Order: sequence, then C-alpha cells, then structure tokens
Amino acid sequence: MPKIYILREACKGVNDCGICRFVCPKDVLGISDVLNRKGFSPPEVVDEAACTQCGNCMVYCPDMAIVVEMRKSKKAAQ
Amino acid sequence: MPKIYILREACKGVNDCGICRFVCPKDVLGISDVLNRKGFSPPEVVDEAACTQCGNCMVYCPDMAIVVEMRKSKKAAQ
Amino acid sequence: MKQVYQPMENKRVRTGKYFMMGNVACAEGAIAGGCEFAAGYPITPASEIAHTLAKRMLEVGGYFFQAEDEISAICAAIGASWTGKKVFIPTSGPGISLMLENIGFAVGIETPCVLVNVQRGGPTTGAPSMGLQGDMIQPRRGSHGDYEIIALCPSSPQEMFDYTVRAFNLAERYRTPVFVMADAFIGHMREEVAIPEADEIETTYRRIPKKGADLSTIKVFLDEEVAPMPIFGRGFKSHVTSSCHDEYGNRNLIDPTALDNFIQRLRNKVLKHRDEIVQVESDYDSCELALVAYGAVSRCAKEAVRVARSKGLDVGYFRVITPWPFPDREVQDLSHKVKKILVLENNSGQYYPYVRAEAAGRAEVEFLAPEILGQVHSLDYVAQKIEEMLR
Amino acid sequence: MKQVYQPMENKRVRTGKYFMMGNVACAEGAIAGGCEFAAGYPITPASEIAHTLAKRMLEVGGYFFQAEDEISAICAAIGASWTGKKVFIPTSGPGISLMLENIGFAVGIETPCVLVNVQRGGPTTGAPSMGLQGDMIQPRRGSHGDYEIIALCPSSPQEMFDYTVRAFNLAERYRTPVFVMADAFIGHMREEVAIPEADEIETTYRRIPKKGADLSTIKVFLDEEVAPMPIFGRGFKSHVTSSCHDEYGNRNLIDPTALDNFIQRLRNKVLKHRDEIVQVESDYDSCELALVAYGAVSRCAKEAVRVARSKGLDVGYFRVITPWPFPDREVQDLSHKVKKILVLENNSGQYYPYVRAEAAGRAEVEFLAPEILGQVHSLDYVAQKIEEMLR
Amino acid sequence: MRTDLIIAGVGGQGSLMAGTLLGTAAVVFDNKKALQTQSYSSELRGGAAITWVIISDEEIMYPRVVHPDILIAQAPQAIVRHLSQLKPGGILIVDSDMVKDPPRNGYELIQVPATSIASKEIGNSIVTNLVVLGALIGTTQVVSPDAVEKAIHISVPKSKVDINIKAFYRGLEHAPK
Amino acid sequence: MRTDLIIAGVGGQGSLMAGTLLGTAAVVFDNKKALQTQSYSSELRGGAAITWVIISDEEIMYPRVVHPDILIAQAPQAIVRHLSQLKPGGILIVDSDMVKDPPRNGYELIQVPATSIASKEIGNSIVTNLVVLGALIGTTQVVSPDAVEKAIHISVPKSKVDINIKAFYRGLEHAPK
Amino acid sequence: MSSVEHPLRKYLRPSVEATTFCPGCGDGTVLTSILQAIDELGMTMDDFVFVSGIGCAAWIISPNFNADVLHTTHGRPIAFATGIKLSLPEKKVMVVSGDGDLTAIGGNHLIHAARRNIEMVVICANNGIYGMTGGQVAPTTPREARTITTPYGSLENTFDISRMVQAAGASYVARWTAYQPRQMTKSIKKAIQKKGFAFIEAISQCPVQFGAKTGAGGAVEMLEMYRKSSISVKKAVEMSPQEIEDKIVTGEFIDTAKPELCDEIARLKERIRGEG
Amino acid sequence: MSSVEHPLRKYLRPSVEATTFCPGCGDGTVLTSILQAIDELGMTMDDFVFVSGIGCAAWIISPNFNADVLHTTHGRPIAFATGIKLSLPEKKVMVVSGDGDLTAIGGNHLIHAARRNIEMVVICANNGIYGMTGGQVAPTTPREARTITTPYGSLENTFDISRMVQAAGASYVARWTAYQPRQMTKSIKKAIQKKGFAFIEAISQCPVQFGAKTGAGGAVEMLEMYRKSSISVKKAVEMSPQEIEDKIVTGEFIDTAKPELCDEIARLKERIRGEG
Ligand SMILES: Cc1ncc(C[n+]2csc(CCOP(=O)(O)OP(=O)(O)O)c2C)c(N)n1
Ligand SMILES: Cc1ncc(C[n+]2csc(CCOP(=O)(O)OP(=O)(O)O)c2C)c(N)n1
Ligand code: SF4
Ligand code: SF4
Ligand code: SF4
Ligand code: SF4
Ligand code: SF4
Ligand code: SF4
Ligand SMILES: [Mg+2]
Ligand SMILES: [Mg+2]
Repeated sequence: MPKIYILREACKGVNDCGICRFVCPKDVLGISDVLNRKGFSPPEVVDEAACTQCGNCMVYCPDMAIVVEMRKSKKAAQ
Repeated sequence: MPKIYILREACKGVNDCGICRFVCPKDVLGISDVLNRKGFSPPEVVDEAACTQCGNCMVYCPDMAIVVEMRKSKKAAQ
Repeated sequence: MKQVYQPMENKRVRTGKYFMMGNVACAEGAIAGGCEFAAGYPITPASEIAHTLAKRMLEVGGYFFQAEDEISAICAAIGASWTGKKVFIPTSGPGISLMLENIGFAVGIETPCVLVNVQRGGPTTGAPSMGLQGDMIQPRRGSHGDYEIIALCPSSPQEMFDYTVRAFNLAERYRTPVFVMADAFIGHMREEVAIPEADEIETTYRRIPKKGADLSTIKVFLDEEVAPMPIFGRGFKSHVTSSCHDEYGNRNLIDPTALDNFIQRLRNKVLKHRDEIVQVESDYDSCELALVAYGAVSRCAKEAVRVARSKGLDVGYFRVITPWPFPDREVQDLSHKVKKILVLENNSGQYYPYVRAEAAGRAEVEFLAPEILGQVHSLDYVAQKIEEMLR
Repeated sequence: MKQVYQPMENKRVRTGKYFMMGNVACAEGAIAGGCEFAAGYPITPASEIAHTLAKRMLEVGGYFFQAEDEISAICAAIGASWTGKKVFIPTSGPGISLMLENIGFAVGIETPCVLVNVQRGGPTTGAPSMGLQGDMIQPRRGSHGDYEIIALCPSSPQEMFDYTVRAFNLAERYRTPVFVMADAFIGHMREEVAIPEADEIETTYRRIPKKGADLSTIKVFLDEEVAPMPIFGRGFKSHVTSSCHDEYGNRNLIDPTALDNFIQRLRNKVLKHRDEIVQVESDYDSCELALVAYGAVSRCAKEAVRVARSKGLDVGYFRVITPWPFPDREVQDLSHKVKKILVLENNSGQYYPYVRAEAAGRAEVEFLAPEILGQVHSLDYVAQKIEEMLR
Repeated sequence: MRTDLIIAGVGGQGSLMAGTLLGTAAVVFDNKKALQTQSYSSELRGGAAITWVIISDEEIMYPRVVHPDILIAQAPQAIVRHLSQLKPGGILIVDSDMVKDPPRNGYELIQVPATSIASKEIGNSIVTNLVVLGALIGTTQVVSPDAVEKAIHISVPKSKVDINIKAFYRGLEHAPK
Repeated sequence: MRTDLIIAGVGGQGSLMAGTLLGTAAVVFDNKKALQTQSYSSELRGGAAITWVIISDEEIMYPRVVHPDILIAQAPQAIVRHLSQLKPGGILIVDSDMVKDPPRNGYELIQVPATSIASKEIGNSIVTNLVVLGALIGTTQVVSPDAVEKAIHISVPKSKVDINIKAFYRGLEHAPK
Repeated sequence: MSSVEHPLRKYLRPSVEATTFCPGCGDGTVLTSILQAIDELGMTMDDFVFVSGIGCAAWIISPNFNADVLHTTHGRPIAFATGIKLSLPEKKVMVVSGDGDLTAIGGNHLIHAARRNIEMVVICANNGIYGMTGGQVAPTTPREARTITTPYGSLENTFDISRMVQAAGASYVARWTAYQPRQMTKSIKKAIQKKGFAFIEAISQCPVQFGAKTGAGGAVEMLEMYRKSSISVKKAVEMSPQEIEDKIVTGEFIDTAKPELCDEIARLKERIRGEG
Repeated sequence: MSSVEHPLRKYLRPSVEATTFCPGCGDGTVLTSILQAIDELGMTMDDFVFVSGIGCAAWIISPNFNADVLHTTHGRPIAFATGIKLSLPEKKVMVVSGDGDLTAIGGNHLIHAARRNIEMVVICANNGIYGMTGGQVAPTTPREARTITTPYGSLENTFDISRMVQAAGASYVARWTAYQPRQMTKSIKKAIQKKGFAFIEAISQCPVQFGAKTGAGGAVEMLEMYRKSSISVKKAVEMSPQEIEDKIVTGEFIDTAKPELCDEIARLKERIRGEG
C-alpha cells in the first residue's frame, strides 16, 4: 500500500488551495478539521487504499506539503 | 520631348551619390564639371532625347534635386 | 468575459468631506485640477493613485494609460501634453529614476506636466511601503544637465489634493514639469479631505498661439516670460526638439552661445517668477531657534514648536512648501531673524546643505535626522535637541 | 562577409608616451586598472571609449558588450561584477539618467563598478559635443533614496587614465559604484599621456569569502568595514537582493529598524573611510581669497591664481578631485584659513551650495559661472572677478 | 482631547478596515478630526497588519502614534510588538479567541471573544473587526455609535451593511458598561 | 613659450588630423607639451571643423585657446568666425585656393595654394592638410619638421606615409623663409 | 511522520520556512517543477546562477533556492543574467520572473536576449496580471478582463509571448500551464540542456489577484479552466484563428540550433590568441 | 530654370535649405517616398503629427517636414506618439526613426504599440548600423560585419524586425529597400489608411558609416546589392531557410484587421456616457 504523508505545517489550506484534492483521481484526500499553526486546514488521507500512486497530489502541490512514497522508491522516508 | 531639370544646388554630387545615373536606364545623365556652391558635381543631361520619362532619377534622388517634367503632367514648371 | 458597467459618477470634482487616503486625494486633485490624460505604471506606494484614476478618468471623459513601463508613461504623457491636454504621471522613486531622462526632455521642450513621487524607503527597491523623504534633490539634480524645476511638498491628504491642483496650475503657467513630493506615509495616510465645489477651485490653462499664427515670426520657446505653446493638431506646424534650439525651435548644435541661451532662458523662466511660485509657511519672530522642515516632518516640527513654546522656549517654525525653486530669500530672511536653525528631515540631510548655504554665516544651522530613518521623529527626540541647542 | 583579423597587441597596459585623446586614455586606464568586462551603448561624446574598448578588450581576453540600451548595459555590468569581474560602464549624461535606477541597485547590493560620465551640454539631448559640468550632483542624488557615492573628476587626458585606474581600486576596495566625471571638453581633448609599466600601476581587488565559507555564519553585506563579496559561481549560495536586507542578505520589509540599518550602514561604509577616499589639491595659506574648482575649470583656476599672484594678489587655490564623498573637512579647513572663497564651475552653480554650506559663516563664498555656459571661463573674466572680490 | 490607537492583527482580520470606519465616523459624521496610517503594502502578504488611528476634537498636528492610549490586539504578535508602547494606564482590548492570557498589569484590559461572536453569533468571521470596533466604542465612546453606523452605510457594499451593523452592536453590547 | 593655434576648415579637409599630427610631433618627438581640442561631433556632419592646438615648452595649464597666435583658415567661414579672435600681430595662414582676398590688416598673412598643390602637384586633394601644416612649420617652427615626419609615420596607414610626407615638405618649402 | 521531508526540500535555503505565496498560487507548482527538473538531470544547485526581477514570480527563487540567487530590479533580470552568462559561461543561468516583469517593463531585454541566442533558461510565470502590486492589468491580461486598473474591462490586445520570443530569435520556446507540471518539468530539462536561449512560458494561476478581480475564481477553478482550454501545438495548427481564440496553446513552439553568443565569443578569442 | 521647384518641396519647412544627410544616403529617398505617399493621398501636412527619436533617420522629419514635428529622445518616439494618438485620435500619427532607435533602445515601445494595435504608422529606416554616432553595431547589423564596435566582426544574430513586429501584434507590416521607392510609397499609402498599427521597414543605404566600415561600398554599390538580393515575400515562402539567408525578403508580411485601441476607448466612453 502506498504511503501518503501530509506535511501539515507546510500546507496553506484546502479552503483556498485544495489543489491536491482536485487533482486526485481517487478522492483519497479529505479535509482535516484540525487547523495547522498558521490557521489553515490541511488535507487528510481518507482512503489511502484507493490511492493509485499517481503522484498528482505531490507534483501539483504548490507548497511541497505532500509526499507520496512510491513503492519502487528507495528514498522514501520511514 | 521630356524635360529634365537638374536642381544643381540641391545635389550632393555624383561622386559620392550618383544614384540618378545608376537608376537611369538610358544613360541620359552625365557629370557636370561645374561644381555647385557646396563643391559638389551635379549630374547634367547629356542625352535628353533618350529619356523615356521613366521618372527613376526623380523618384530615387535622395535630395529632390531632379525634376522630370512628364508629358502628361500639367503641373510641371516652365 | 462578462462585463458589468458600473453607474458613472461623471463628476469632475468630487465635492464633499471625506476621510480619504492621501493617494486617493491626490488623484481627485488631479482630476479637479483639470487632468485629461494620466499615464503610469503600478508601483508601491503610489498605486492607489492609478487605481483611482483608472476608474475616474474614464468617467470624466479622460483616460488613464497604463504604460508598459515608466519610461513609456512619462513619454506618453508628454506627447499628450503637446496635444493640449493637462497630464499627470504618478509614481514612486524607482519610477522617477527611470523617467529622469525624459523629465529633462519635458523641461527642455517646455512641457506642462505634473509628476507625483510618493517616496518610499530606499535606495533601490528598499522597503516599498515605508515613507522616506529620500528623493528630495532628485527632481532638481536627477536628470543630467543644468535646469530648474518646481516641486511642492504636501503634509496631509488634504494637501495632496490642494497641492496637486496647484501643481497643475504651476505647470500650465510656466510650461514645465512640476513635482508633488509625497511619501508613503502621507500617501497611505487617511485624514479629513474637504473638496470644494468645482467653481471654487482655481484652474489655470496654458497660453496657446492665436489660430493661424505664423510660427516663423513668433517666439514659442525659451521666453523667460513663458512663450505660448504651439500645441499639435492646430496647424501650427511646430518644430519641437530637445536638441539645443533657439526661440523658434531651430536646432543649433554648434554655437556655444546657443547652448548658453538654451540653458539660461529655461532656468530664468522659473527663477524670474520665483516670487509667484515659492511658498513657505512660517511663524517666527526674532527668536533664538527656528525649526525648518517640510512634508510630514513639518507637522512634527510644528507640534514640537508648540510644545516648546508652551514650556516658554523661544522657538520658531519655518516650513518649506516648495522645496524647488529653492526659497532662497525666505531662508535668508529667516537667517537674519533667528540665531539658530534646526533642519529636520526624514533622511540623512539632503536639503540641509541648501538651507545651510543660504543661511551662511548669519544663523548657525544644524541637522537632525529621525531616530529611525523612515519614521518621522518622535516629539521627545526633537524636544531634547531643541533644549540642547538652546542650552 | 570577408573577415580580416588584425594582429593582436595583447598588452594589457599600453605603456608609453602618447598624444592621446582623453576618452582613449580613459579606456586604456580601465584596461590597466584590470577591467575584464565593459558594457555600453554608443553616445556622444563618450563613444570613443567604447570604440577603444571594443577592440582592446578582446585582445586582452575581456569583452566589451554593446547592450541594447543603457539600462541593459549597467545591468549586464553589475551581473558580471557578481561573477568576480572588474566592470566598466562608460556613457554620457542621458545614459546615466537612464541607468540611475540600477546605479542605486548597485549601491544597494554593494557591487564594485566604475562608471564614466563624459558630460555633455544639456538638459536633455542638448548639445552633445559641448562640455558642461552639468551632472555634478547627479551621481549622489540622481537615484532615489538615501545613499553615498564616490566620484572623481579628471582635468586632463592623463588624469582620465590615472583616475580611471584609481576608480577601479576604490570600487573594489569599497564594493560600490565609482564615477569618473569627465566632460566633452576633457574627453575629446588630446594631450600627453604617459602610461607606466604594468608593474608600476597599483591595482586593488575585492575581498571574497574563503572557499567553502558558510554564508549563514558570516556577514557578507552591510559591513561598514566592507564585507567580503560572495561572488557567484563559487558555491557560496549567495542570496543577493536590493530589497531592504540584513547583514546576511535576508530580506526584511517590515521592521523600520531594518531600513534604518540598511541605509546607515551603506552610507557609513563610504563616509567612515572618507579619509582614504577624499582627495583635494590645494595651494593656499592664510590668504584673502581662494578659488575652488574641479575638472577642466580647475586648470583655469590654477592659471588664474598664478597670474593673480604674479600681480601680487593674495589668492589661493583649492581643487576638488573627489567631489563625492564631499570633502567636508578639507573645505572647513580652507574656510578657516581664507576670508573669501570663489567657486568656479562650468554650470550654474551645482556644487557651490555644498561648498558654501560647509564654509558656513567663516569664509564668504561666491560663485562664478563662465561667460558662456559650456565654455571654460576665460582668464580675463576670472581675473576681473578676483580683483572685484579683493577690492 | 486626542486619543491615539493601534489596531493590530494579521492580514484578513480587517484591522485596517476597522480603523477606516472609525476615522470616517469621526470625520464625516461626528465632526471630529481623525488620522489613520498603516503598515501596509500590497508587496507584502500574510504577516502583520497594523493601523494607527488618532481621533481628536482639535486639529491633529503630530501625525504619528508613538504611545497609544488604546491598543486593540487581534492577534498574539500584536501584544509582542506593541504592548510596551501602550501608555501607562491605557486600554488594551483583545480578541480573546486569538489572544490567550494577555499580560494584565498597568492598564485596563477588555477581552472580547470577537472571532467566536462573529462566526457563531453573526455567522461570518469576516465581521470580527466590527465586533472589536463595537467593543472599542462601547468602552471609550471615542466616536458615537451612530456615526459608526453611518460610516458603515457609506463604506461597505449594500449587501453587507446589515451584517456589519449587527456585528458592531453585538460588540458594543459586549463592552463593560 | 606657449603658442595658441586655431585650424579651421570644413569637414573632410583634415583640419583635425593636422592638429593631431602637430600635437603628436610636439609631445612624442620634440619633448614639448601640446594640447588639442576640437569642435567635433559625430552627431554633426558637414559644416565647420575646427581644432584648437596649444604647443608649449612648459606645462600647459589653461586649456582653452581664446586669442590664438596663429589662425589657419582652410575655408572662408574660418575667417568670419575666427579672425577677430586672432591676437594683434598674429599670423594668418590661408589656403589661398579656398580663401580669396583675406583681410590684410594687423597680422602677418601667409597664403598657400594648398588645395591645388595637393591635388595637382601631389595628386591627391586628401593631403591638403599636410601642405598647410608644412606651411605652418615652415613659417613658425612651432615644432621641428623632423618631429612631424615621425608623427606622420606613426599616425597614418603605411601606404599613405609617403604622400603625406611629400605634401608636408612641399608646404614647408612654400612657406616664406 | 514529522521527520518526512519532501524530496525537493533539500534544494531550498535552510532558513526558508515557507514560500510567501498565497494559498493555491501556481507559482509554487512552477517552483516544484524547476527543482524536479534539476533533480532529474542530476545537477546540483552549484551548477546554476538564478536571477529574478520583482514580483511574486520573482520570489520563486528568492530567497527560496539554496543557490546563487540575484534578485534584481523590476524588469531587468535578463539584462543582469546576460552579464553573468557572458562572464561565467561555464555555469547555467536561469531567470525566473513574472509576465509583467519580463514582458512589460522588461520586454526589450527579453527580445534582445532571444536575438543574441545567449544560452540561458528564462521561465516566465505568466499569471496574466501584476500580482505583487495588487492586481493591475498586464500585457498578458485577456481583453475585456476587469482588473484594478481596468475597472470597465481591458481594452488592449494580449501578447502571444511565446510566439514573439520565437520571432525574436530564441532556440527553444515552450508553453505549459500549471495544470501540466510534468510536461513543464520535462520541458525545463530540455531548456537547461539547450545550447542557446530557451524560454518557457508557465501559465500560473493567481487566485488572489487575477482570480478575484477578473472573476476567474479560485485556484481549483482556474486549474479546471486550464485543463479545459489547453490544446496542443499540433492540434492548434489545424484550427482556425477563431477556434483558437479562447484556447491556451501548449507545447513546444520551436526547438532548433543556431549560433550561440558565448560560444562565438570563445571562438573569436581563440582565434585572436592564435594570431597574436 | 532656377524657378523649377520639386513638386514635393512644398511639404518641406521653408527655412530648410537642404537635408543634413550625407551624399547618397538612402534616408533622402525614404523622405521623398513618404511625401509622395501623402501627396498621392491628397492629404495635407496638417492631417499629421510626426514623431522621431534620435539618429540620422530621425532627422528625416526634423526639421524638414513642414508640419507638427516632435523630435524626441533616443528610442522613445513610439511612446510619445502613443500619448499623442490617444489624445488626438482624429489625426494621423507617423513615427519615422532609425533601426537603432526603434529596435535597440526603443524595442519595448515598438512591441507594445504593435500589441495594442494603436493606429499609427511607424517607418523604420533600417541602415543596419548606428549612423549618427559613428558606425557602431546595431541589432540589425549582419553577423560578422565589421563596425567600429565590432572590429573583428559582429558575433550577434540579427533581428528580423518585421517578423517580430508582426508576432507582437501589428495589423500591417511591410519591408522595402531604398531601391524600391515606388513600392515603398504605395505601401506607406496603405499604412496611412490602416486602422491599426502599421509598420514599414525601409532598408536604407548608409554609405558613410555602414558602407565604409563593413566594406559594403558606396551608395550605388549598396543599391545594386539591394537590387540583387531582394526577393518577394511570395517567393520566399517557397525557399529554404538557407536559400533565404543572404536575401532581403521584401513585400507585405501582414495586412489584417483587429481591434484598435483608440476605437475601443471611444466605444467604451460612449457606453459609459450612455449609462451615466
Ligand atoms: C521600476 C519599478 N516599477 C514598478 C515596480 C512595482 N512592481 C513591483 S512587482 C510589479 C509587477 C509584478 O508583476 P509580474 O512581473 O507579472 O509578477 P507577479 O507579481 O504577477 O508574479 C510591479 C509593477 C517596481 N518595483 N519597480
Ligand atoms: C539615451 C541615449 N543614448 C544614446 C544616444 C546616442 N545616440 C544618438 S543617435 C544613436 C543611434 C542612432 O542609430 P539609428 O537609430 O539606427 O539611426 P541612424 O543614425 O542609423 O539613422 C545613438 C546611440 C542618445 N542620444 N541618447
Ligand atoms: S498519489 Fe494520486 S491517487 Fe494517491 S492520493 Fe495522490 S493524487 Fe490521489
Ligand atoms: S495542494 Fe498542498 S498546499 Fe494545497 S491544500 Fe493540498 S496539501 Fe495543502
Ligand atoms: S526619367 Fe528615366 S530615362 Fe529620363 S533621365 Fe530620368 S531616369 Fe533617365
Ligand atoms: S541622385 Fe540627386 S543628389 Fe544624387 S547625384 Fe543625382 S541629382 Fe545629385
Ligand atoms: S498575488 Fe497571485 S501570484 Fe502573487 S502570491 Fe498571491 S496568488 Fe500568487
Ligand atoms: S551617416 Fe549614414 S545614415 Fe547618417 S546621413 Fe550619413 S549616410 Fe545617411
Ligand atoms: Mg504576473
Ligand atoms: Mg541606423
């Protein structure tokens, strides 16, 4: 199963941004109701199993706030 | 017969310019050996009869120093 | 794209009492002063002037031209002025720095135009939203060559309005660029602005040669009494060049006397009328010490004087409203009456040498920068200096 | 098109004695001073500098970049300076007017570079081949904001060479733009120019951080003692911005104290070292009158003093070699020693207020423009004024 | 009488707007004098938003607020930056939703849960600034409530007038009488 | 001894070049001082070409020629513009092909048919300036003929050296001894 | 989980906590695409000098990129970059700046750099507006769009930047939207490897100024618009001007080889040395 | 015979005795072509405002044309002309200036005026060099040509000005050489009548600077070269880039209709008035 990390403090909020959710083909991401320190609502993973590892969320996120650990990848963090 | 007027004082000299002679298809124009007041040698008409009234000399002259009186023209000076 | 047209106010003068931002008041002043063409390029902290004009100019039948850069803005405005329009160029320091070549051009071909410099913190890009009086000598000495200029220095949003109107009048009267030297502090300040009825606002228009005038027989340049302006489109067949020229606009690059004539007459056009242009506000008798200031800092100086007097100190006040042409006689008068002069500026002392030179040898002149450049002096700080100087 | 390669001289220093045009001497001075990159745009009366450089720079392994305009020229030169090259920007007044925004930029990010202004007759396009000292305040006050600058003022082709070399040294030493303020008269003047051997020419190079230095721990900006320059391409990972920044290059647009720090430290970098920079040439004792001048006019002043002394008049001489930073102490000293000062300039009195302000109250200071602006004063005219002042 | 105020928050809280309404109320409807300045730049986003307001019965000469009589803090940074400037005995008004446990010594402290009032009671957090403004007027009467109401009418889009006025009065009521 | 000269003609006559050769001769080969200025601009074409030259045994301080000792007129305008500036008793050298009937009072007049010498005797009107220069040196010895010859060698393209030197000496011979 | 770092984070200046962009700003995606390209090429930040002008887009690199970064005056980055490249030809020089910066005030430097074909990558983050100064009309703003300086709609025609840069002489020109980060990355890689002037127009959403003022909406709405309106260069060739009008033509416009300035200079110097 | 006057003489300022151009300068032919066009259209000088920058070409109109003439700063004539046209839309505004003026220092104004499609005729007398200042390289100078600032030959690529102006948005673009004065006149007539931005590149021989420095020769040699090298736009389409390289492609590049700025402004003002 892929692993999706949300770097919550880097996110500027799904309300004004939400690009990750828009580009996710599988509706893997929802909205966290815990604000981050800057007062934004980051996404949260609601259906990790559905994730196809397409990487869209990571590639499109303007704030480097999502890391998708690819199965093939060696580099991914623990 | 066409009439070609050389406005001698306007001319900057066939030595450095000479465009009129270059564009005349009929070698109508020669070089005057009387300098104008600025010290330039204007062209002079050497074979008026050969002139086809093509108007080249007048149209190309950068210094408005030639007037070709066209047969059809009413305006031409006397 | 859907277009929504908002109802037009169509009022040239926005009469009434407002709590208005300085930059907005400036734009309203331009329109009230008769501006018909404005050109600019966005820049902090002057952009609100453009924003206001972009809407209002169309409503009153004029046009705000957002140019591709500041150079284009000043050039377009000069071009428009030569069609007979009153023109306006609001910007900030970096914009003026880019415009300087063509400000000199406007001086050289005697073009009425009003520039506003909402000064910001610098040098260079610096701190765009901080107000520094950092460009005070630039209007006069920023463009190459020897020339005079007119500049006004407002200290409130109301004066942003009033002086912009006056700037248009001076520009038209003397056929020359006029600067309004604001800063971010005044430009972004909101305060009461009372705008009178249109007919209470005095507006001047340039002189134009009589219809059908033969320009080979009348002087349309370099007249110290201000020549009529042979604007375009009226059949005057004007030859307008910033190359060294004579009173008729004929280019002359060879005779040394032609250059001398060109420079001197342009300068004298302003200097000979300095009495009609120069404005100071003063409140001093033969006192021990006078505070000299302009713009926002003059409000600090005025208050500091009031406080000092309330403590029984012998202090006077002298505000420069028109930094250029330099109020030489007024400063001389001051220097005859007071013993000491303290110049306050929100910079490191740009105008100070000019004051000191003029007061030469009569009064002792000192300078005080604010504690923090970019922030108007605190009253305590000034009070302390006053006491020190009176000790 | 056929290309003919001329034999390369390949000599960085064109040692020898020549009857050389000032502009050519200036170009040779730049090369001798270590210039590796020059950028310009053709303009009368400075073009001969570019013509010389266009050929010579390639021969000595450098490059002359003819830019699309003056703005591009100064920017390219600043960029090249940040790669560690010594850079040079020759132009005339209109070119400087266009460059001013980015001259301020160079000051703000502390970029060594040498500018030459071969001043011409103006304002505006004016009379391009006439020499006027019309841009003397422009280097210091032409760009927006509050900053200091260094400028040198040659009076002969030999000094065009010498001072250009010195300008490079000062630029490198203080990491800042340095102006050589020539004019058409000096630029187009031919006179003896003696160029020494390469090893007799002193050249300075900027300090650079040690290889591998971690810039988050060392100050590379705003050091009043001149920080080492973290040039590009060496792995320093420099962040260079002209936005208000701190000693490490971090942008800070909010804190007022950051702006104050930014301005003051840049100014002090020059002002604190004024003793090493300021140069005057003087020849006065406690005399009645001293003539103050710079550039071409200083030769007139010097000769006028010689003539006056030969008539037994008590006259001294004071030449400003570095108009900026202003030689305040030197002028103060002068004003203590002499009773009267006559400032001679080939303009309407641009530098005069600064001299007068500094001499404040001690000496009486007057100004004399030439009979014809653009032409150095005639000796008779100056003699007459001297006598008048001594009467 | 001259009253110097600082309203400080972060971008988006409407601090500047509150100051402008205050000034408009004073100048246009209460026949007082007012002066507003601001640390503002469209070249900056996020971060602090601060406005300085002076309200006076007489002409305002000195244009800066150096030691405010009143500090309105809509965010914790406001306390850090500006509390030390507050005049001894001055008034500190805080949005208690944003500023927890403000220091309590040497001044009058007024706490208003402005954000929650706005978002929960009024239904839109955008009018938090009006709640704060209401609290200020309820406490100090630096301008009349009526003038503020009129200022709102001429300053905000028609569709937003009611909600702004409602928020203002809700804040006003909340102020200690 | 300081000698002030004006060489004035129209563009193309080589007046400036003559001045530069003179200066080069003085400075590089005669160990004298020289200073040359000119009314010159590539932004101007045609019209007057004027150069001012100062030759001196000592350092030259004052850099302008106000009242020349010698006026060389290669064109009639030169007389109109500059004759009044000539020092009383000064020398006027004219190209007599170009300047007909120069006024004759108050100075020493030397007439050289430089243009015809150049074009007819030397075969190229381009070296008229060298004939004039020769006449000057022949008359005044302001620099040595040898120095001029050397100056020509280092200043003109190799292929033109001979003709220039020839013209120079032809002018020199022509000068009144 | 807090120990997880984004793989491109290592290219950012350690002191940088977050970019200053508004939420949903496309400039963040452009930033990521650039770093991704550098990463994929296996290059290091020390291989580059980055230059920007003034504007939001100019802050993509300043101070974020942990490299030599020159943040310059408005409109001039290409001019500075030209001086840098001429003096440091062995380094890659990349300019990243906004549409206003590069095509309004900076238009002249853009076309001349393209003409010279000086090796350099220029990435223009085109948001169709002046973002940083508060939403004024730009040369890239669509006709009729309302902005703060065109309250009644813009009356001016819009630059086809890429086409103009190509006509000015560039060797490589491509356009992508922020909805195409992968293509953008690929294209940036090509541009970096290009011997010549390489230009990439990166259409980037500005929800806060463009979106709000013109009514184009938020980040997601704008991306959706990009998705719908984009057509490829190839497809565009077959379409009529009218059909293309509202479309965004994306893809590579040119990819060619011509003499590069630094190369030519090196060659000339070599020759002069040889003959000296 | 001295009473004969050239029929176009009446358009020159009476005080003008002769142009300041060197003998054989093509700018004189361009001057004549412009006046001929005005004459043939039956217009008067009062229908126009003329604007120029600095350079030899700028002196075509200044002071010669007996009309409203604004001789401006170097590179800026189009910017001035823009202000004039916006304020005096009922007049024809014509800019005549040099290649250096319009495409080097003035390049930005050129492309933006083309983009705006503001009605204006711009005639660029392109002599491939900076004539007035003594023969320095220009953006139009052929590669490898020797000039006073490229003593070893120019290393830079050359602008295809007309193509660039077209790409920037102009409605009418044509190129002619001074060997084609009749076509030039016809084209200027069209340009004057164009509702939009009309640009004419007039290739003009400069024997004194270009000819002498590059070795291209005198006026007649250069005209002969123009004659030999010119090919028509139509023919060029069928040729390969290599074949075209040394050719001068002449003719009309574009002649189209698109929204013109002054028109648009007038229409908007009308609408605002209507609703006021
Ligand atoms: C000479 C000068 N003029 C104007 C400005 C103000 N200014 C700063 S950024 C900017 C516009 C930026 O627009 P763009 O390049 O499109 O960048 P964006 O913010 O949209 O990314 C302007 C006009 C300036 N800093 N300097
Ligand atoms: C700001 C500025 N820079 C430089 C100059 C000098 N200058 C005058 S004309 C000119 C070049 C003219 O070239 P071009 O436009 O091609 O006209 P040409 O003389 O070739 O017809 C230059 C560089 C100037 N006058 N102003
Ligand atoms: S990798 Fe793709 S599928 Fe998985 S969460 Fe991200 S966008 Fe959705
Ligand atoms: S795209 Fe990134 S910044 Fe935007 S909401 Fe998703 S995680 Fe947050
Ligand atoms: S009209 Fe034609 S044929 Fe006659 S002289 Fe002129 S060019 Fe020759
Ligand atoms: S073309 Fe005209 S100027 Fe030239 S030589 Fe003939 S008549 Fe004289
Ligand atoms: S204003 Fe626009 S371009 Fe600038 S950061 Fe915000 S969203 Fe991005
Ligand atoms: S220099 Fe060239 S362009 Fe200028 S007038 Fe002479 S020939 Fe014509
Ligand atoms: Mg943008
Ligand atoms: Mg040219």
